[in-house]
Amino acid sequence: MANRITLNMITQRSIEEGVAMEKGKTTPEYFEACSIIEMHDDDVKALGLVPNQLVRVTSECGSVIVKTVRGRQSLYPGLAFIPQGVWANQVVPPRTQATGEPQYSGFPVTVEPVNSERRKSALELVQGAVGMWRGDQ
Amino acid sequence: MKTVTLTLTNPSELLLEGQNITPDNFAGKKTAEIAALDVWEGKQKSPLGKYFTIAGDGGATAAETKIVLLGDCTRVKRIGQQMTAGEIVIEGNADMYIGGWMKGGKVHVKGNVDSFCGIGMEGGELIVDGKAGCHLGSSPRGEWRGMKGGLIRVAGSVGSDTATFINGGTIIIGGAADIHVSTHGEGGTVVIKGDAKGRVGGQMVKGDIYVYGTIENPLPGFKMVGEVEQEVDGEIALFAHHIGDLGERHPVSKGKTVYANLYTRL
Amino acid sequence: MPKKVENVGCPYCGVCCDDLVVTVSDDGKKILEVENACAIGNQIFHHATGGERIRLPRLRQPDGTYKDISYEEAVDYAAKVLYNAKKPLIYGFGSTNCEGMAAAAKVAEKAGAVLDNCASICHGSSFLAIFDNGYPSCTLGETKNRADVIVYWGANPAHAHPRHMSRYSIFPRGFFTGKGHKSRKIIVIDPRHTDTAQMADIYLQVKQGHDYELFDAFRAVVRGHEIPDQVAGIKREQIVEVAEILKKARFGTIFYGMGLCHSDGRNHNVDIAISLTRDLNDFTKWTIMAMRGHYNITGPGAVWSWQYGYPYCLDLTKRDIAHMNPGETSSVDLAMRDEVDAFFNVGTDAGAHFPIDAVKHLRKHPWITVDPNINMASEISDLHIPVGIVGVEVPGIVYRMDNVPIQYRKVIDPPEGVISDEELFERIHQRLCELEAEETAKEGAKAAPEGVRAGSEP
Amino acid sequence: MSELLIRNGFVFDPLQGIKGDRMDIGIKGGKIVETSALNNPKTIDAAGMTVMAGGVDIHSHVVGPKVNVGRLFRPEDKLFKSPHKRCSRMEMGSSVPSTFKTGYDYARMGYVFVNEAAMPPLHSPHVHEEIRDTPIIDNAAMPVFGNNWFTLEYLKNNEIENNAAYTAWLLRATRGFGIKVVNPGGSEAWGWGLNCLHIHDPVPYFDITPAEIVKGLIETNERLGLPHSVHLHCNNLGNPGNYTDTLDSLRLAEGYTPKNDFGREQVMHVTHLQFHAYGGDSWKNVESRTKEIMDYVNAHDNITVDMGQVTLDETTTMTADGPFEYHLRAGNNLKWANVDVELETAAGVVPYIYSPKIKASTVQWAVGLELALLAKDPMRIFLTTDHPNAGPFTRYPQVIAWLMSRAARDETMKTFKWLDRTIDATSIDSIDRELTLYEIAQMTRAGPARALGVSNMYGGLAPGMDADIAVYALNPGDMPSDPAGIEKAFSRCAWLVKDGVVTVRDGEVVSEPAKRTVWVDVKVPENAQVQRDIYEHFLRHYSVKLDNYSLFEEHLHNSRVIEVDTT
Repeated sequence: MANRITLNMITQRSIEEGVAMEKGKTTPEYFEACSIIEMHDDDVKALGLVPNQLVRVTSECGSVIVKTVRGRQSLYPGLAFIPQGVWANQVVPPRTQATGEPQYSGFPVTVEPVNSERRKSALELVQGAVGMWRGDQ
Repeated sequence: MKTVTLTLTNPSELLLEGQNITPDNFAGKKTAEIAALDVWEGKQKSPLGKYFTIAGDGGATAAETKIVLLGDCTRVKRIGQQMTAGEIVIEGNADMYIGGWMKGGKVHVKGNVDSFCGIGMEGGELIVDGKAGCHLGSSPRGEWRGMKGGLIRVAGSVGSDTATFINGGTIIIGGAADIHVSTHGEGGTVVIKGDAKGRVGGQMVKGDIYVYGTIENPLPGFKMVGEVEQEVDGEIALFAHHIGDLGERHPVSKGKTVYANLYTRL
Repeated sequence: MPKKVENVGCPYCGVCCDDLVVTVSDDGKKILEVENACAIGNQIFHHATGGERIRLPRLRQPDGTYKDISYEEAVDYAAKVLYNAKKPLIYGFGSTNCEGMAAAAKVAEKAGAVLDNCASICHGSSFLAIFDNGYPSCTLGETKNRADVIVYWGANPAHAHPRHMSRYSIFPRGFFTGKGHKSRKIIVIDPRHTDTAQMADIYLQVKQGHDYELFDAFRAVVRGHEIPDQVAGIKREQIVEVAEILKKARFGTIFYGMGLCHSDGRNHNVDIAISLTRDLNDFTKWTIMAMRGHYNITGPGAVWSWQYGYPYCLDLTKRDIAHMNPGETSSVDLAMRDEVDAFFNVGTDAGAHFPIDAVKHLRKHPWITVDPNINMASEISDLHIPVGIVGVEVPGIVYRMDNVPIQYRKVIDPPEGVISDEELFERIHQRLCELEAEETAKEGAKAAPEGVRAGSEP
Repeated sequence: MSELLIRNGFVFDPLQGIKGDRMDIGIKGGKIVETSALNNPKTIDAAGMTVMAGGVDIHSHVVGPKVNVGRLFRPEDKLFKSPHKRCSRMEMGSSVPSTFKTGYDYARMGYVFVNEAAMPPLHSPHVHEEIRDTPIIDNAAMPVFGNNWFTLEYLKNNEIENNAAYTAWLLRATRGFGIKVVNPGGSEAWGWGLNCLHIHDPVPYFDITPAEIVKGLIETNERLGLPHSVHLHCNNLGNPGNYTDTLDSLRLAEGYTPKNDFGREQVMHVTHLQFHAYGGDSWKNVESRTKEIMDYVNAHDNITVDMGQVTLDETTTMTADGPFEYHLRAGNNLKWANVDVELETAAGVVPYIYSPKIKASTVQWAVGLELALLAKDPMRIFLTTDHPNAGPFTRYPQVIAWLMSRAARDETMKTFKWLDRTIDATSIDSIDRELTLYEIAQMTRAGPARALGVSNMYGGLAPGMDADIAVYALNPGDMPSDPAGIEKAFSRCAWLVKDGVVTVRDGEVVSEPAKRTVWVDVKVPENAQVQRDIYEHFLRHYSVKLDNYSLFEEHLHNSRVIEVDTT
């Protein structure tokens, strides 16, 4: 059992994300739809995880805490998926291969279980990143 | 040859667009006239002299004019764009489009450059001692008539999309190349002395590519046809010869189908 | 009596379903029911009248809170930000009508701004590929009426375009496709076994980031060449089998999505898909289509192309000539390279959808959000200007993913006092003209243009 | 009410038969009036200059989806090419200019009316959005019918009345101007990757031939009495040897006479004839067959044609002839866009370079000019470049110079790489004819206005007509010895008055009067059958709802409706 593994990360739309986004990005639905990661069972096992456990995902440009879930849409081993949105974008590299498009799909991340940390809300992540987070009101 | 020295003493806040910094534009001009040439910082048009301290006059013609840039030009774009003759030496880094659409003369960058350098090149020489970004010697967006001539030499590594739609000329890369080399190429030569990441020669019709290191992900559209000895950049070496991109159309000349050639060093 | 509004267009995705039936309450203020929409479209209509809406512009105060201000103050603030910046960036337009986009372009041209839309981080790669290789495409009704082979490549309509398969591709019975699903072969190519892949007759689990190699293999096979045993995780036999199906189709369409645009190679993945489509036309009829995301994200590409010749990433700072080069004039690159000094987020949420590093760079400068709703961008803005929701409260033309213009209707009035994007931008334009005139007056006669300028601004 | 007096110009108005007389033109309230009706006019001194009605372009691709694809997919068409000079809006683009540049450039040349040659009905809201953004010039747009499923089905059964009812419905739904036919049957065949090269090739599934489609549409057009006639882009465009197909197409008009209240005298307008007048059987032995074609046209006055002149430029081809564009891209391997439009039409776009170094191009150049120079009646042949297919419309002044000057033609021919072979394959070198200013006025305003059925408003200078007047710095008594002078004068008119407003002065746009959308509204008897067919097709086969298809009134800009009542 490894305490961290390296995976190839992709982020795309999910319908849950779509519905929740239209409801509002500060809603609990959006939080639950997007602050998650899907991996292949082999990789989940390699990390000694059970579903619903929190992990830290770290890329070349940042890290984020998300919850492992068992997705309906299966991946092959070595591939990981976070729905597009605020959490994914904490780790998506802004490099664009001179096309304008960030590296949303196909970038290396390390995934490791965490114990004492929590998932941050969308607002905390975004406002926090730009120094505007004033805590929950 | 007369030398004009530009020292970047008052750097811009945003990036500076210096398409007027060419021997063609400096030729026949006195220091003060050169200082009055336009440069752009976003929508703000200002005289060159606002940012640079300028010494020396231009030569009578572009060919007789040399420009030396001192100071940190990392955030200056388009130096040497569309130049036809003369010489530019950039003592450090420079930004995008250096030597873009060059027709003649020489640009020597002693540091690194960003993307789109040597884009649409037709002639002359672009020498970069450091690294280059993406789209080196590539064609401008949508233009199928890419690099037509000239020489680009980059000592370090380069980003993706080198030599897209290359039609002629030579690009020599000392280091590694990221994905996409000579995509849609219809001529010219690209030499990569380091490793290539992949997609080398994709959709390529004609032209030559040499890779000295390894290609991490070779394309299925290239097929090895033999071994050949060739002289490249002044040295003779043995190469595996592949033809491709077999998925692409290819012209027929004198009854024989003409393919693009990929040579990997043995 | 509640009123039913029929033939309503859905302001969610590029499928642009225009068959929604929306029931509005007696007083015309509440949306009671939405028929025919998918889960996401449904949510948009219900959200419009379901909760609290922002009714006035909000300006950030020194203590970090927002204060309501009038539209007039907001217009003045926005115009001054644009006027004073050296290179402002106006970005978004995923949820705006074409009239709003045209008005925004007028503002950008006047202000000397960079004008970009969400394609920049979405199907911009498709534009780059279209620039290089063209776009052999068709309208969605052609696919519905003729297609017997459908390919979804790097696209997951089951999640991103929920009614795409039922309206246009897999299930509908068309003129020459009377048997619907039974008369069609469905091929799905994706690294994930998606919900869309569940619908497939053939599913190819391509190795992520290696689509280009797989396309190259298809092209080589179509031309009768040998390929290696395995390409991008797919066995040769399977590639050959699928290539035969493609060649023998009567009419085929390749629908592709972010799987091509967001991974290594970006535009080249689309470019080679276009090459494959060209090749296949030597055998039979094939078409290709980008699965454009938002309901009118095709719109700015259309409007700005007829206005300037470029669909996105327009650098208008030189006032008399537009320049476009994604990689340089694209929003995320401009942000990361610190090339811009003001940011307008219009009808989108750059706060949530840009990589966070790009958000940080942009936030160094004034940031204004124009959007009906609270989103991440609005919550880090200096100024948030609410506007009516297009397709719900504001009518207008939108362009479907196949570039077909659809005329959207208004279902209810916007909250009292809330204006449309178009009106907002017209007012900002007006204010910019005034600011310009004030400065010209200050500088005296020398700054006045020579001769009479056409269409001199009021 | 603003008054203007254009004084002392040499006036050319073929609609009134005025051939260069020195006259004054009075303008009041946007209309031309007798000079005696003026009280205190501002005066434009046109002494020593040529005065004509504003130009009328019968066939140009300026607005709509395929034009916009051409703009979108050719960023290189803008690179270092756009002028650093602007009116109220930026001007971008070269072979496919932006809407703004289109309006300004036409105005600078003295044009006021441009007929968009092909509108896919499904895309009509797009066409009208672009019309809104095209300044100054009045626009009309012709919906395409030649591959429309309704049309094919009605005409297969010879149901002219139903087809007429459908046509009237579609003109209104799209706010369209007239019946355009592009490669009849061939673009529908292209739905399966096929084509109809000859007029008796059956259309797959629909069991009808191009010939039957064209005849049926002529009958429909004359039953409705539309201002314009059927406007035909023939089958087998652009292929060596196609002149026989063209003659076959021209003969389809035999026996039909025009029925309308708009002064139109033809039943068929055949467009960009240059692309349809080739002999030989390959590009190696291609030759001009303009003599055969023009002999026929000259002898049949129920036909009008336009040139489609090749201007020897890099340009962007675009047509609803989808299979032709596919064929073209196989020749030059350049980028190719295609848009098949459900139930209606198709379109393709491919960049193309006409070069003086390529024999095919120089033969095409000669063919176009020969058509005009062999024409007996310049009221029936119009100057076009099928913009942007054979060249951008901004090159009209060069075309005028070629037509007016043998020296201008010789100068261009000197640049040909295959001059001898071009001369062998054509008759251009044997033609000395030089057209007059009067004939140019016929080909660029009076003729096209009459053929379009709008000569009561456009194309002439009679009192009561729109005050659209172009003044060119050309003295007919002292024409420039260098043909470049002719080109220069027509490139930038000295004055353009549009709707009575001074719009261009010394070649520069000085104001932008409101432009109009010209369309035709035909009243036909109620037709339940057609209503039901429309309902059925929208229910089952279209991808949009019927109620969202017809243009909403709010998307029609500055409407100028021409009403026709057949009831």
